[in-house]
Amino acid sequence: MKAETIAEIEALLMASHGLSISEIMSISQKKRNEILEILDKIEETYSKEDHGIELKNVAGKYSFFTKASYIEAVSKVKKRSISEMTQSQMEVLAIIAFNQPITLKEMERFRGSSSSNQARELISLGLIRRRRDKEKKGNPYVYVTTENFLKILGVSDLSSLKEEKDFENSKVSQNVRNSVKEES
Amino acid sequence: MKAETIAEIEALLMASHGLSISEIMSISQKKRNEILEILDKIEETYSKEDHGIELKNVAGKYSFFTKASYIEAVSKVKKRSISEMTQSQMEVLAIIAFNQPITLKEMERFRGSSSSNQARELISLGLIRRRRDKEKKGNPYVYVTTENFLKILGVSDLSSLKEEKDFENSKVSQNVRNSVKEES
Amino acid sequence: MEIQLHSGQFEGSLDLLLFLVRKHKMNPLDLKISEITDEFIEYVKEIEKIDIEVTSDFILMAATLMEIKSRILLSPSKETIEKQEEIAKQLYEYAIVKESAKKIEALCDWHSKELGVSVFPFETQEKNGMIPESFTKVLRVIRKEMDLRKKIYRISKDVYSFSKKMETIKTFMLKRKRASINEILSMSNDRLELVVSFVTILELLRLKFLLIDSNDEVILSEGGNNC
Repeated sequence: MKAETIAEIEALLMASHGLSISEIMSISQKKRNEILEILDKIEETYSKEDHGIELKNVAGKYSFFTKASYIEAVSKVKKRSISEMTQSQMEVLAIIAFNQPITLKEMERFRGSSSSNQARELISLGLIRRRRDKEKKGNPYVYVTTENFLKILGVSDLSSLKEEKDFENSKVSQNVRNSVKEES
Repeated sequence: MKAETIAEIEALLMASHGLSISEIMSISQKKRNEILEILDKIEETYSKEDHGIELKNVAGKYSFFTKASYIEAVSKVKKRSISEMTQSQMEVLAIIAFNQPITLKEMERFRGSSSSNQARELISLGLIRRRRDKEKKGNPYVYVTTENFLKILGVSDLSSLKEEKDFENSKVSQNVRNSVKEES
Repeated sequence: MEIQLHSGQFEGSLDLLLFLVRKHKMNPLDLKISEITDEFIEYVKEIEKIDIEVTSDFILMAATLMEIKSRILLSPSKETIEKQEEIAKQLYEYAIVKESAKKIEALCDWHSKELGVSVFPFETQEKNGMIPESFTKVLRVIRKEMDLRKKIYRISKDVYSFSKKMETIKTFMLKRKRASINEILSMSNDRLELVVSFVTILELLRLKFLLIDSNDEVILSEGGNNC
Protein backbone atom coordinates (compact mmCIF):
# COMPACT_ATOMS: atom_id res chain seq x y z
CA MET A 1 0.00 0.00 0.00
CA LYS A 2 1.77 3.12 -1.20
CA ALA A 3 1.45 6.31 0.87
CA GLU A 4 0.61 8.27 -2.29
CA THR A 5 -2.28 5.98 -3.15
CA ILE A 6 -3.75 6.41 0.32
CA ALA A 7 -3.29 10.16 0.03
CA GLU A 8 -4.92 10.26 -3.39
CA ILE A 9 -7.99 8.38 -2.24
CA GLU A 10 -8.25 10.60 0.84
CA ALA A 11 -8.11 13.66 -1.42
CA LEU A 12 -10.82 12.20 -3.66
CA LEU A 13 -13.14 11.43 -0.76
CA MET A 14 -12.66 14.90 0.71
CA ALA A 15 -13.24 16.71 -2.57
CA SER A 16 -16.31 14.73 -3.54
CA HIS A 17 -18.52 14.54 -0.44
CA GLY A 18 -18.88 10.80 -0.92
CA LEU A 19 -17.85 8.14 -3.45
CA SER A 20 -18.81 4.50 -3.97
CA ILE A 21 -16.18 1.79 -4.32
CA SER A 22 -16.79 1.51 -8.04
CA GLU A 23 -16.44 5.28 -8.48
CA ILE A 24 -13.11 5.19 -6.65
CA MET A 25 -12.06 2.24 -8.83
CA SER A 26 -12.77 4.05 -12.07
CA ILE A 27 -11.03 7.28 -11.01
CA SER A 28 -7.98 5.83 -9.31
CA GLN A 29 -7.55 2.82 -11.62
CA LYS A 30 -6.91 0.58 -8.62
CA LYS A 31 -8.34 -2.88 -7.88
CA ARG A 32 -11.29 -3.28 -5.54
CA ASN A 33 -9.25 -5.18 -2.96
CA GLU A 34 -6.56 -2.55 -2.76
CA ILE A 35 -9.17 0.17 -2.37
CA LEU A 36 -10.94 -1.74 0.41
CA GLU A 37 -7.62 -2.10 2.21
CA ILE A 38 -6.90 1.59 1.86
CA LEU A 39 -10.37 2.56 3.07
CA ASP A 40 -9.78 0.35 6.13
CA LYS A 41 -6.47 2.07 6.71
CA ILE A 42 -8.00 5.56 6.43
CA GLU A 43 -10.86 4.55 8.70
CA GLU A 44 -8.37 3.35 11.27
CA THR A 45 -6.26 6.52 11.08
CA TYR A 46 -9.22 8.78 11.67
CA SER A 47 -10.71 6.65 14.42
CA LYS A 48 -7.87 7.80 16.68
CA GLU A 49 -8.82 10.27 19.34
CA ASP A 50 -6.77 13.17 18.02
CA HIS A 51 -8.96 13.29 14.91
CA GLY A 52 -12.30 15.11 14.89
CA ILE A 53 -13.60 13.54 11.68
CA GLU A 54 -14.26 9.97 10.62
CA LEU A 55 -14.82 7.96 7.46
CA LYS A 56 -18.26 6.42 7.13
CA ASN A 57 -20.08 4.32 4.61
CA VAL A 58 -23.51 5.83 4.23
CA ALA A 59 -25.82 4.24 1.67
CA GLY A 60 -22.91 2.76 -0.23
CA LYS A 61 -20.90 5.98 -0.41
CA TYR A 62 -17.77 6.56 1.59
CA SER A 63 -17.42 10.01 2.99
CA PHE A 64 -16.05 11.98 5.90
CA PHE A 65 -18.18 13.39 8.71
CA THR A 66 -17.32 15.26 11.88
CA LYS A 67 -17.48 12.95 14.89
CA ALA A 68 -20.71 13.00 16.88
CA SER A 69 -18.88 13.96 20.07
CA TYR A 70 -17.94 17.35 18.63
CA ILE A 71 -21.40 18.21 17.40
CA GLU A 72 -21.80 20.95 19.98
CA ALA A 73 -18.78 22.91 18.81
CA VAL A 74 -19.49 22.15 15.14
CA SER A 75 -23.06 23.38 15.34
CA LYS A 76 -21.72 26.71 16.57
CA VAL A 77 -19.81 27.13 13.33
CA LYS A 78 -22.92 26.42 11.33
CA LYS A 79 -25.26 28.46 13.47
CA ARG A 80 -23.04 31.47 13.34
CA SER A 81 -22.95 31.37 9.62
CA ILE A 82 -26.71 31.55 9.09
CA SER A 83 -27.05 34.68 11.17
CA GLU A 84 -23.95 36.08 9.54
CA MET A 85 -25.23 35.60 6.02
CA THR A 86 -23.90 38.24 3.71
CA GLN A 87 -26.03 40.59 1.64
CA SER A 88 -25.18 38.72 -1.54
CA GLN A 89 -26.03 35.34 0.00
CA MET A 90 -29.41 36.70 1.06
CA GLU A 91 -29.99 38.02 -2.44
CA VAL A 92 -29.28 34.64 -3.98
CA LEU A 93 -31.49 32.96 -1.37
CA ALA A 94 -34.38 35.33 -2.12
CA ILE A 95 -34.02 34.79 -5.87
CA ILE A 96 -34.08 31.02 -5.41
CA ALA A 97 -37.04 31.25 -3.02
CA PHE A 98 -39.17 33.12 -5.56
CA ASN A 99 -38.03 31.43 -8.75
CA GLN A 100 -37.27 27.83 -7.90
CA PRO A 101 -36.27 25.58 -9.50
CA ILE A 102 -33.66 27.88 -11.02
CA THR A 103 -30.28 27.30 -12.66
CA LEU A 104 -27.08 29.10 -11.69
CA LYS A 105 -27.03 30.84 -15.07
CA GLU A 106 -30.53 32.21 -14.55
CA MET A 107 -29.54 33.47 -11.10
CA GLU A 108 -26.47 35.16 -12.49
CA ARG A 109 -28.47 36.74 -15.27
CA PHE A 110 -30.85 38.17 -12.68
CA ARG A 111 -28.13 39.47 -10.37
CA GLY A 112 -25.59 40.48 -12.97
CA SER A 113 -22.79 38.87 -11.02
CA SER A 114 -21.35 35.48 -10.23
CA SER A 115 -23.45 33.56 -7.72
CA SER A 116 -21.73 30.20 -7.39
CA ASN A 117 -19.93 30.99 -4.12
CA GLN A 118 -23.15 32.17 -2.54
CA ALA A 119 -25.02 29.08 -3.72
CA ARG A 120 -22.33 26.83 -2.30
CA GLU A 121 -22.48 28.57 1.08
CA LEU A 122 -26.25 28.37 1.15
CA ILE A 123 -26.06 24.64 0.45
CA SER A 124 -23.66 24.14 3.34
CA LEU A 125 -26.00 26.17 5.55
CA GLY A 126 -28.75 23.73 4.65
CA LEU A 127 -30.97 26.47 3.22
CA ILE A 128 -30.98 25.33 -0.39
CA ARG A 129 -30.13 22.18 -2.28
CA ARG A 130 -29.15 21.31 -5.80
CA ARG A 131 -30.71 18.66 -8.04
CA ARG A 132 -30.91 17.69 -11.70
CA ASP A 133 -33.92 19.06 -13.53
CA LYS A 134 -35.13 16.12 -15.59
CA GLU A 135 -37.68 18.20 -17.43
CA LYS A 136 -35.23 20.73 -18.85
CA LYS A 137 -33.04 19.99 -21.82
CA GLY A 138 -29.66 18.58 -20.84
CA ASN A 139 -30.84 17.97 -17.27
CA PRO A 140 -29.08 21.00 -15.81
CA TYR A 141 -28.51 21.51 -12.12
CA VAL A 142 -31.28 23.54 -10.52
CA TYR A 143 -31.49 25.02 -7.05
CA VAL A 144 -34.43 24.84 -4.65
CA THR A 145 -34.95 25.87 -1.05
CA THR A 146 -35.10 23.21 1.68
CA GLU A 147 -37.71 22.40 4.30
CA ASN A 148 -35.23 23.76 6.79
CA PHE A 149 -35.36 27.16 5.09
CA LEU A 150 -39.12 27.42 5.63
CA LYS A 151 -38.76 26.19 9.18
CA ILE A 152 -36.14 28.78 10.04
CA LEU A 153 -38.19 31.50 8.43
CA GLY A 154 -41.26 30.35 10.32
CA VAL A 155 -43.51 30.13 7.29
CA SER A 156 -45.54 27.12 6.30
CA ASP A 157 -44.98 27.22 2.56
CA LEU A 158 -43.48 29.25 -0.23
CA SER A 159 -46.65 31.04 -1.23
CA SER A 160 -46.82 32.78 2.13
CA LEU A 161 -43.36 34.17 1.43
CA LYS A 162 -44.89 36.37 -1.22
CA GLU A 163 -47.26 37.90 1.27
CA GLU A 164 -45.00 40.23 3.09
CA LYS A 165 -47.32 40.69 6.04
CA ASP A 166 -47.32 37.08 7.06
CA PHE A 167 -43.60 36.94 7.07
CA GLU A 168 -43.05 40.08 9.04
CA ASN A 169 -45.50 39.08 11.72
CA SER A 170 -44.16 35.60 12.15
CA LYS A 171 -42.83 34.53 15.49
CA VAL A 172 -39.45 33.71 14.10
CA SER A 173 -38.95 37.16 12.68
CA GLN A 174 -39.52 38.45 16.13
CA ASN A 175 -36.85 36.10 17.41
CA VAL A 176 -34.54 37.27 14.69
CA ARG A 177 -35.16 40.85 15.65
CA ASN A 178 -34.35 40.11 19.26
CA SER A 179 -31.23 38.20 18.39
CA VAL A 180 -30.04 41.07 16.24
CA LYS A 181 -30.54 43.45 19.11
CA GLU A 182 -28.63 41.24 21.49
CA GLU A 183 -25.75 40.94 19.14
CA SER A 184 -25.34 44.61 18.59
CA MET B 1 -2.15 19.56 24.28
CA LYS B 2 -5.05 17.19 24.75
CA ALA B 3 -5.98 14.87 21.89
CA GLU B 4 -9.63 15.89 22.23
CA THR B 5 -8.80 19.56 21.81
CA ILE B 6 -6.87 18.84 18.63
CA ALA B 7 -9.76 16.71 17.39
CA GLU B 8 -12.30 19.39 18.21
CA ILE B 9 -10.43 22.07 16.31
CA GLU B 10 -9.95 19.71 13.39
CA ALA B 11 -13.71 19.05 13.38
CA LEU B 12 -14.40 22.80 13.45
CA LEU B 13 -12.05 23.52 10.57
CA MET B 14 -13.43 20.63 8.53
CA ALA B 15 -17.04 21.65 9.05
CA SER B 16 -16.45 25.27 8.08
CA HIS B 17 -15.09 26.89 4.96
CA GLY B 18 -12.21 28.39 6.91
CA LEU B 19 -11.95 29.98 10.34
CA SER B 20 -9.76 32.77 11.65
CA ILE B 21 -7.83 32.39 14.90
CA SER B 22 -10.26 34.65 16.71
CA GLU B 23 -13.23 32.66 15.45
CA ILE B 24 -11.64 29.45 16.72
CA MET B 25 -10.92 31.19 20.03
CA SER B 26 -14.50 32.25 20.56
CA ILE B 27 -15.95 28.84 19.65
CA SER B 28 -13.47 26.61 21.44
CA GLN B 29 -12.86 28.91 24.42
CA LYS B 30 -9.13 28.23 24.16
CA LYS B 31 -6.26 30.70 24.34
CA ARG B 32 -4.59 31.98 21.20
CA ASN B 33 -1.27 30.32 21.97
CA GLU B 34 -2.79 26.93 22.51
CA ILE B 35 -4.71 27.23 19.26
CA LEU B 36 -1.59 28.23 17.36
CA GLU B 37 0.22 25.21 18.73
CA ILE B 38 -2.63 22.93 17.75
CA LEU B 39 -2.80 24.40 14.26
CA ASP B 40 0.93 23.73 13.91
CA LYS B 41 0.38 20.17 15.02
CA ILE B 42 -2.47 19.62 12.57
CA GLU B 43 -0.45 21.19 9.78
CA GLU B 44 2.40 18.82 10.54
CA THR B 45 0.15 15.74 10.64
CA TYR B 46 -1.35 16.48 7.25
CA SER B 47 1.95 17.41 5.64
CA LYS B 48 2.91 13.73 5.75
CA GLU B 49 2.86 11.91 2.47
CA ASP B 50 0.03 9.53 3.33
CA HIS B 51 -2.36 12.49 3.52
CA GLY B 52 -3.95 13.98 0.43
CA ILE B 53 -5.13 17.18 2.07
CA GLU B 54 -3.33 19.96 3.89
CA LEU B 55 -4.11 22.80 6.28
CA LYS B 56 -3.50 26.30 4.93
CA ASN B 57 -3.92 29.85 6.08
CA VAL B 58 -5.53 31.64 3.16
CA ALA B 59 -6.50 35.28 3.60
CA GLY B 60 -6.35 34.88 7.39
CA LYS B 61 -8.64 31.85 7.50
CA TYR B 62 -7.45 28.33 8.21
CA SER B 63 -8.97 25.63 6.06
CA PHE B 64 -8.22 22.36 4.35
CA PHE B 65 -7.27 21.97 0.72
CA THR B 66 -6.47 18.95 -1.42
CA LYS B 67 -2.76 18.82 -2.17
CA ALA B 68 -1.77 20.18 -5.57
CA SER B 69 -0.07 16.95 -6.57
CA TYR B 70 -3.41 15.13 -6.65
CA ILE B 71 -5.14 17.65 -8.89
CA GLU B 72 -5.42 15.21 -11.78
CA ALA B 73 -7.57 12.73 -9.82
CA VAL B 74 -9.35 15.41 -7.77
CA SER B 75 -10.39 17.39 -10.84
CA LYS B 76 -12.43 14.35 -11.88
CA VAL B 77 -14.75 14.81 -8.91
CA LYS B 78 -14.57 18.58 -8.37
CA LYS B 79 -14.37 21.42 -10.82
CA ARG B 80 -11.15 23.38 -10.79
CA SER B 81 -11.48 27.09 -11.37
CA ILE B 82 -8.68 28.81 -13.16
CA SER B 83 -8.58 32.56 -13.55
CA GLU B 84 -7.26 33.41 -16.97
CA MET B 85 -5.18 36.56 -16.94
CA THR B 86 -3.06 38.19 -19.60
CA GLN B 87 0.59 39.03 -19.11
CA SER B 88 -0.13 42.74 -18.83
CA GLN B 89 -2.91 42.16 -16.28
CA MET B 90 -0.43 40.14 -14.22
CA GLU B 91 2.06 42.99 -14.38
CA VAL B 92 -0.49 45.54 -13.22
CA LEU B 93 -1.62 43.19 -10.47
CA ALA B 94 1.98 42.75 -9.29
CA ILE B 95 2.55 46.51 -9.21
CA ILE B 96 -0.59 47.08 -7.17
CA ALA B 97 0.16 44.19 -4.84
CA PHE B 98 3.56 45.51 -3.88
CA ASN B 99 2.87 49.25 -3.98
CA GLN B 100 -0.68 49.71 -2.78
CA PRO B 101 -2.41 52.06 -2.43
CA ILE B 102 -1.29 53.29 -5.82
CA THR B 103 -2.74 55.68 -8.40
CA LEU B 104 -3.15 54.88 -12.07
CA LYS B 105 -0.42 57.43 -12.92
CA GLU B 106 2.06 55.80 -10.59
CA MET B 107 1.26 52.40 -12.09
CA GLU B 108 1.85 53.71 -15.54
CA ARG B 109 5.23 55.06 -14.53
CA PHE B 110 6.24 51.54 -13.48
CA ARG B 111 5.16 49.95 -16.71
CA GLY B 112 5.92 52.81 -19.03
CA SER B 113 2.51 52.35 -20.64
CA SER B 114 -1.18 52.87 -19.98
CA SER B 115 -2.72 50.49 -17.45
CA SER B 116 -6.33 51.60 -17.22
CA ASN B 117 -7.76 48.74 -19.30
CA GLN B 118 -5.94 46.19 -17.20
CA ALA B 119 -7.11 47.85 -13.98
CA ARG B 120 -10.69 47.76 -15.19
CA GLU B 121 -10.43 44.06 -16.05
CA LEU B 122 -8.88 43.27 -12.68
CA ILE B 123 -11.72 45.06 -10.92
CA SER B 124 -14.28 42.96 -12.76
CA LEU B 125 -12.33 39.84 -11.80
CA GLY B 126 -12.69 40.96 -8.19
CA LEU B 127 -8.94 41.03 -7.62
CA ILE B 128 -8.51 44.75 -6.99
CA ARG B 129 -10.74 47.61 -6.03
CA ARG B 130 -10.64 51.35 -6.35
CA ARG B 131 -11.20 53.88 -3.61
CA ARG B 132 -10.57 57.54 -2.83
CA ASP B 133 -7.36 58.25 -0.96
CA LYS B 134 -8.44 60.78 1.65
CA GLU B 135 -4.89 61.47 2.75
CA LYS B 136 -3.57 62.52 -0.61
CA LYS B 137 -4.22 65.95 -2.04
CA GLY B 138 -7.30 66.09 -4.23
CA ASN B 139 -8.43 62.68 -2.93
CA PRO B 140 -7.31 60.80 -6.05
CA TYR B 141 -8.46 57.29 -6.88
CA VAL B 142 -6.09 54.66 -5.61
CA TYR B 143 -6.07 50.93 -6.28
CA VAL B 144 -5.67 48.16 -3.72
CA THR B 145 -5.87 44.38 -3.86
CA THR B 146 -8.89 42.56 -2.40
CA GLU B 147 -9.25 39.56 -0.14
CA ASN B 148 -10.11 37.63 -3.28
CA PHE B 149 -6.60 38.31 -4.53
CA LEU B 150 -5.13 36.54 -1.48
CA LYS B 151 -7.60 33.72 -2.05
CA ILE B 152 -6.58 32.99 -5.61
CA LEU B 153 -2.91 33.09 -4.59
CA GLY B 154 -3.52 30.89 -1.57
CA VAL B 155 -1.49 33.12 0.76
CA SER B 156 -2.40 34.26 4.25
CA ASP B 157 -1.76 37.99 3.84
CA LEU B 158 0.18 40.58 1.88
CA SER B 159 3.21 40.42 4.13
CA SER B 160 3.70 36.75 3.32
CA LEU B 161 3.74 37.74 -0.31
CA LYS B 162 6.35 40.38 0.37
CA GLU B 163 8.57 37.89 2.09
CA GLU B 164 8.80 36.12 -1.19
CA LYS B 165 9.64 39.22 -3.10
CA ASP B 166 10.31 42.62 -1.63
CA PHE B 167 10.99 45.59 -3.82
CA GLU B 168 13.16 47.25 -1.22
CA ASN B 169 14.92 44.07 -0.16
CA SER B 170 18.44 44.12 -1.53
CA LYS B 171 18.86 40.36 -1.36
CA VAL B 172 15.89 39.82 -3.57
CA SER B 173 16.99 42.57 -5.87
CA GLN B 174 20.23 40.68 -6.19
CA ASN B 175 18.26 37.60 -7.15
CA VAL B 176 16.43 39.55 -9.74
CA ARG B 177 19.68 40.86 -11.08
CA ASN B 178 20.99 37.34 -11.30
CA SER B 179 17.85 36.02 -12.86
CA VAL B 180 17.93 38.78 -15.41
CA LYS B 181 21.45 37.71 -16.28
CA GLU B 182 20.61 34.02 -16.36
CA GLU B 183 17.72 34.43 -18.70
CA SER B 184 19.63 36.37 -21.24
CA MET C 1 18.88 42.28 -39.19
CA GLU C 2 15.94 39.85 -39.33
CA ILE C 3 13.23 40.74 -36.82
CA GLN C 4 10.24 38.46 -36.36
CA LEU C 5 7.46 39.95 -34.29
CA HIS C 6 3.91 39.09 -33.42
CA SER C 7 1.21 41.50 -32.33
CA GLY C 8 1.31 42.37 -28.64
CA GLN C 9 4.68 40.72 -28.11
CA PHE C 10 5.93 43.66 -26.08
CA GLU C 11 3.77 45.13 -23.35
CA GLY C 12 5.34 48.56 -23.78
CA SER C 13 8.55 50.45 -24.47
CA LEU C 14 10.15 49.28 -21.21
CA ASP C 15 9.37 45.70 -22.11
CA LEU C 16 11.16 46.08 -25.43
CA LEU C 17 14.06 47.86 -23.78
CA LEU C 18 14.38 45.09 -21.22
CA PHE C 19 14.31 42.50 -23.99
CA LEU C 20 17.20 44.22 -25.77
CA VAL C 21 19.17 44.67 -22.56
CA ARG C 22 18.87 40.94 -21.90
CA LYS C 23 19.76 40.16 -25.48
CA HIS C 24 22.97 42.14 -25.04
CA LYS C 25 23.64 40.46 -21.70
CA MET C 26 23.56 43.83 -20.02
CA ASN C 27 22.53 44.48 -16.44
CA PRO C 28 19.51 46.81 -16.46
CA LEU C 29 21.21 49.08 -13.93
CA ASP C 30 24.30 49.42 -16.14
CA LEU C 31 22.23 50.36 -19.16
CA LYS C 32 24.35 51.64 -22.07
CA ILE C 33 21.83 53.48 -24.17
CA SER C 34 24.25 54.12 -27.03
CA GLU C 35 24.65 50.38 -27.58
CA ILE C 36 21.02 49.52 -28.07
CA THR C 37 19.35 52.64 -29.45
CA ASP C 38 19.73 51.63 -33.10
CA GLU C 39 18.30 48.21 -32.50
CA PHE C 40 15.46 49.70 -30.47
CA ILE C 41 14.53 51.88 -33.41
CA GLU C 42 14.65 48.90 -35.79
CA TYR C 43 12.20 47.07 -33.57
CA VAL C 44 9.89 50.06 -33.25
CA LYS C 45 9.76 50.27 -37.07
CA GLU C 46 8.64 46.63 -37.17
CA ILE C 47 6.14 47.13 -34.35
CA GLU C 48 4.66 50.06 -36.25
CA LYS C 49 3.91 47.73 -39.16
CA ILE C 50 1.84 45.31 -37.11
CA ASP C 51 0.50 47.30 -34.17
CA ILE C 52 -0.50 50.82 -35.08
CA GLU C 53 -2.45 51.50 -31.91
CA VAL C 54 0.25 51.05 -29.31
CA THR C 55 3.19 52.73 -30.99
CA SER C 56 3.14 56.20 -29.42
CA ASP C 57 4.76 54.95 -26.25
CA PHE C 58 7.51 53.21 -28.28
CA ILE C 59 8.15 56.24 -30.44
CA LEU C 60 8.45 58.54 -27.43
CA MET C 61 10.99 56.20 -25.88
CA ALA C 62 12.89 55.94 -29.18
CA ALA C 63 13.15 59.72 -29.31
CA THR C 64 14.41 59.90 -25.74
CA LEU C 65 17.00 57.22 -26.39
CA MET C 66 18.22 58.93 -29.55
CA GLU C 67 18.61 62.21 -27.73
CA ILE C 68 20.59 60.65 -24.91
CA LYS C 69 22.72 58.67 -27.32
CA SER C 70 23.69 61.70 -29.37
CA ARG C 71 24.56 63.70 -26.30
CA ILE C 72 26.63 60.93 -24.81
CA LEU C 73 28.56 60.60 -28.05
CA LEU C 74 29.15 64.32 -28.35
CA SER C 75 29.93 65.44 -24.83
CA PRO C 76 28.59 63.39 -21.94
CA SER C 77 27.41 65.98 -19.44
CA LYS C 78 26.44 65.10 -15.88
CA GLU C 79 22.84 65.79 -16.79
CA THR C 80 22.83 63.32 -19.65
CA ILE C 81 24.41 60.61 -17.51
CA GLU C 82 21.70 61.22 -14.93
CA LYS C 83 19.03 60.85 -17.59
CA GLN C 84 20.50 57.53 -18.63
CA GLU C 85 20.60 56.42 -15.02
CA GLU C 86 17.00 57.38 -14.57
CA ILE C 87 15.92 55.20 -17.45
CA ALA C 88 18.17 52.43 -16.12
CA LYS C 89 16.46 52.66 -12.76
CA GLN C 90 13.03 52.59 -14.33
CA LEU C 91 14.07 49.60 -16.39
CA TYR C 92 15.40 47.85 -13.31
CA GLU C 93 12.14 48.42 -11.46
CA TYR C 94 10.25 47.13 -14.45
CA ALA C 95 12.40 43.99 -14.42
CA ILE C 96 11.34 43.45 -10.81
CA VAL C 97 7.69 43.99 -11.75
CA LYS C 98 8.01 41.32 -14.42
CA GLU C 99 9.60 38.95 -11.94
CA SER C 100 6.86 39.65 -9.39
CA ALA C 101 4.20 39.08 -12.02
CA LYS C 102 5.76 35.70 -12.77
CA LYS C 103 5.80 34.89 -9.08
CA ILE C 104 2.15 35.82 -8.70
CA GLU C 105 1.28 33.78 -11.76
CA ALA C 106 3.11 30.78 -10.32
CA LEU C 107 1.30 31.12 -6.99
CA CYS C 108 -2.06 31.39 -8.75
CA ASP C 109 -1.29 28.39 -10.87
CA TRP C 110 -0.21 26.31 -7.87
CA HIS C 111 -3.16 27.28 -5.72
CA SER C 112 -5.62 26.55 -8.52
CA LYS C 113 -4.55 22.94 -8.02
CA GLU C 114 -5.46 23.05 -4.35
CA LEU C 115 -9.20 22.70 -3.90
CA GLY C 116 -10.93 23.69 -0.69
CA VAL C 117 -12.65 20.83 1.11
CA SER C 118 -15.15 20.57 3.92
CA VAL C 119 -17.09 17.75 5.54
CA PHE C 120 -20.65 17.48 6.79
CA PRO C 121 -21.51 16.99 10.45
CA PHE C 122 -22.63 13.38 10.81
CA GLU C 123 -26.02 14.09 12.32
CA THR C 124 -27.66 16.46 9.96
CA GLN C 125 -29.08 18.32 12.90
CA GLU C 126 -31.51 21.15 12.48
CA LYS C 127 -29.59 24.24 11.70
CA ASN C 128 -31.61 26.67 13.72
CA GLY C 129 -29.51 29.73 13.13
CA MET C 130 -31.40 32.94 12.70
CA ILE C 131 -31.78 34.47 9.31
CA PRO C 132 -30.79 38.13 9.56
CA GLU C 133 -33.63 40.59 9.86
CA SER C 134 -32.53 42.42 6.76
CA PHE C 135 -33.59 39.36 4.75
CA THR C 136 -37.12 40.80 4.74
CA LYS C 137 -35.81 43.85 2.98
CA VAL C 138 -33.89 41.72 0.48
CA LEU C 139 -37.04 39.72 -0.29
CA ARG C 140 -38.94 42.94 -0.90
CA VAL C 141 -36.28 44.30 -3.24
CA ILE C 142 -36.04 41.08 -5.22
CA ARG C 143 -39.81 40.85 -5.52
CA LYS C 144 -40.01 44.42 -6.80
CA GLU C 145 -37.26 43.72 -9.29
CA MET C 146 -39.08 40.59 -10.44
CA ASP C 147 -42.32 42.49 -10.94
CA LEU C 148 -40.49 45.12 -12.89
CA ARG C 149 -38.91 42.54 -15.15
CA LYS C 150 -42.19 40.73 -15.69
CA LYS C 151 -43.64 43.96 -17.07
CA ILE C 152 -40.69 44.48 -19.36
CA TYR C 153 -41.06 40.87 -20.42
CA ARG C 154 -44.71 41.36 -21.27
CA ILE C 155 -43.97 44.37 -23.39
CA SER C 156 -41.44 42.39 -25.33
CA LYS C 157 -44.04 39.65 -25.65
CA ASP C 158 -46.14 42.15 -27.56
CA VAL C 159 -49.14 41.96 -25.20
CA TYR C 160 -49.47 45.71 -25.50
CA SER C 161 -49.81 45.81 -29.24
CA PHE C 162 -52.80 47.80 -30.41
CA SER C 163 -54.04 45.12 -32.77
CA LYS C 164 -54.25 42.56 -29.98
CA LYS C 165 -55.93 45.02 -27.66
CA MET C 166 -58.41 45.86 -30.36
CA GLU C 167 -59.33 42.20 -30.77
CA THR C 168 -59.76 41.85 -27.01
CA ILE C 169 -62.04 44.87 -26.69
CA LYS C 170 -64.03 43.90 -29.77
CA THR C 171 -64.66 40.41 -28.42
CA PHE C 172 -65.60 41.86 -25.08
CA MET C 173 -68.05 44.36 -26.55
CA LEU C 174 -69.62 41.88 -28.96
CA LYS C 175 -70.52 39.84 -25.94
CA ARG C 176 -71.48 42.70 -23.62
CA LYS C 177 -73.02 45.22 -26.11
CA ARG C 178 -72.66 47.96 -23.49
CA ALA C 179 -70.02 48.84 -20.92
CA SER C 180 -68.59 51.83 -19.09
CA ILE C 181 -65.22 53.13 -20.28
CA ASN C 182 -63.90 52.60 -16.79
CA GLU C 183 -64.84 48.97 -16.91
CA ILE C 184 -62.79 48.42 -20.04
CA LEU C 185 -59.89 50.42 -18.71
CA SER C 186 -59.90 48.53 -15.43
CA MET C 187 -59.00 45.35 -17.29
CA SER C 188 -55.45 46.78 -17.66
CA ASN C 189 -52.69 45.47 -15.47
CA ASP C 190 -50.59 48.61 -15.45
CA ARG C 191 -50.41 52.13 -16.73
CA LEU C 192 -48.95 51.30 -20.09
CA GLU C 193 -51.72 48.84 -20.85
CA LEU C 194 -54.22 51.42 -19.66
CA VAL C 195 -52.94 53.91 -22.18
CA VAL C 196 -53.09 51.29 -24.92
CA SER C 197 -56.69 50.43 -23.96
CA PHE C 198 -57.73 54.08 -23.97
CA VAL C 199 -56.22 54.76 -27.36
CA THR C 200 -57.86 51.60 -28.70
CA ILE C 201 -61.27 52.75 -27.46
CA LEU C 202 -60.75 56.08 -29.23
CA GLU C 203 -59.83 54.24 -32.39
CA LEU C 204 -62.93 52.03 -32.16
CA LEU C 205 -65.05 55.15 -31.68
CA ARG C 206 -63.44 56.69 -34.74
CA LEU C 207 -64.16 53.54 -36.71
CA LYS C 208 -67.73 53.76 -35.39
CA PHE C 209 -67.45 50.24 -34.06
CA LEU C 210 -68.39 51.77 -30.75
CA LEU C 211 -70.61 54.72 -29.96
CA ILE C 212 -70.76 56.78 -26.85
CA ASP C 213 -74.09 57.34 -25.15
CA SER C 214 -75.44 60.03 -22.84
CA ASN C 215 -74.34 58.12 -19.71
CA ASP C 216 -70.75 58.19 -20.93
CA GLU C 217 -70.98 54.50 -21.60
CA VAL C 218 -69.78 52.92 -24.79
CA ILE C 219 -72.19 50.82 -26.75
CA LEU C 220 -71.75 48.53 -29.67
CA SER C 221 -72.86 50.31 -32.81
CA GLU C 222 -75.45 48.71 -35.03
CA GLY C 223 -72.93 48.14 -37.75
CA GLY C 224 -70.34 47.03 -35.23
CA ASN C 225 -70.88 43.38 -36.02
CA ASN C 226 -69.54 43.96 -39.50
CA CYS C 227 -66.56 45.99 -38.49
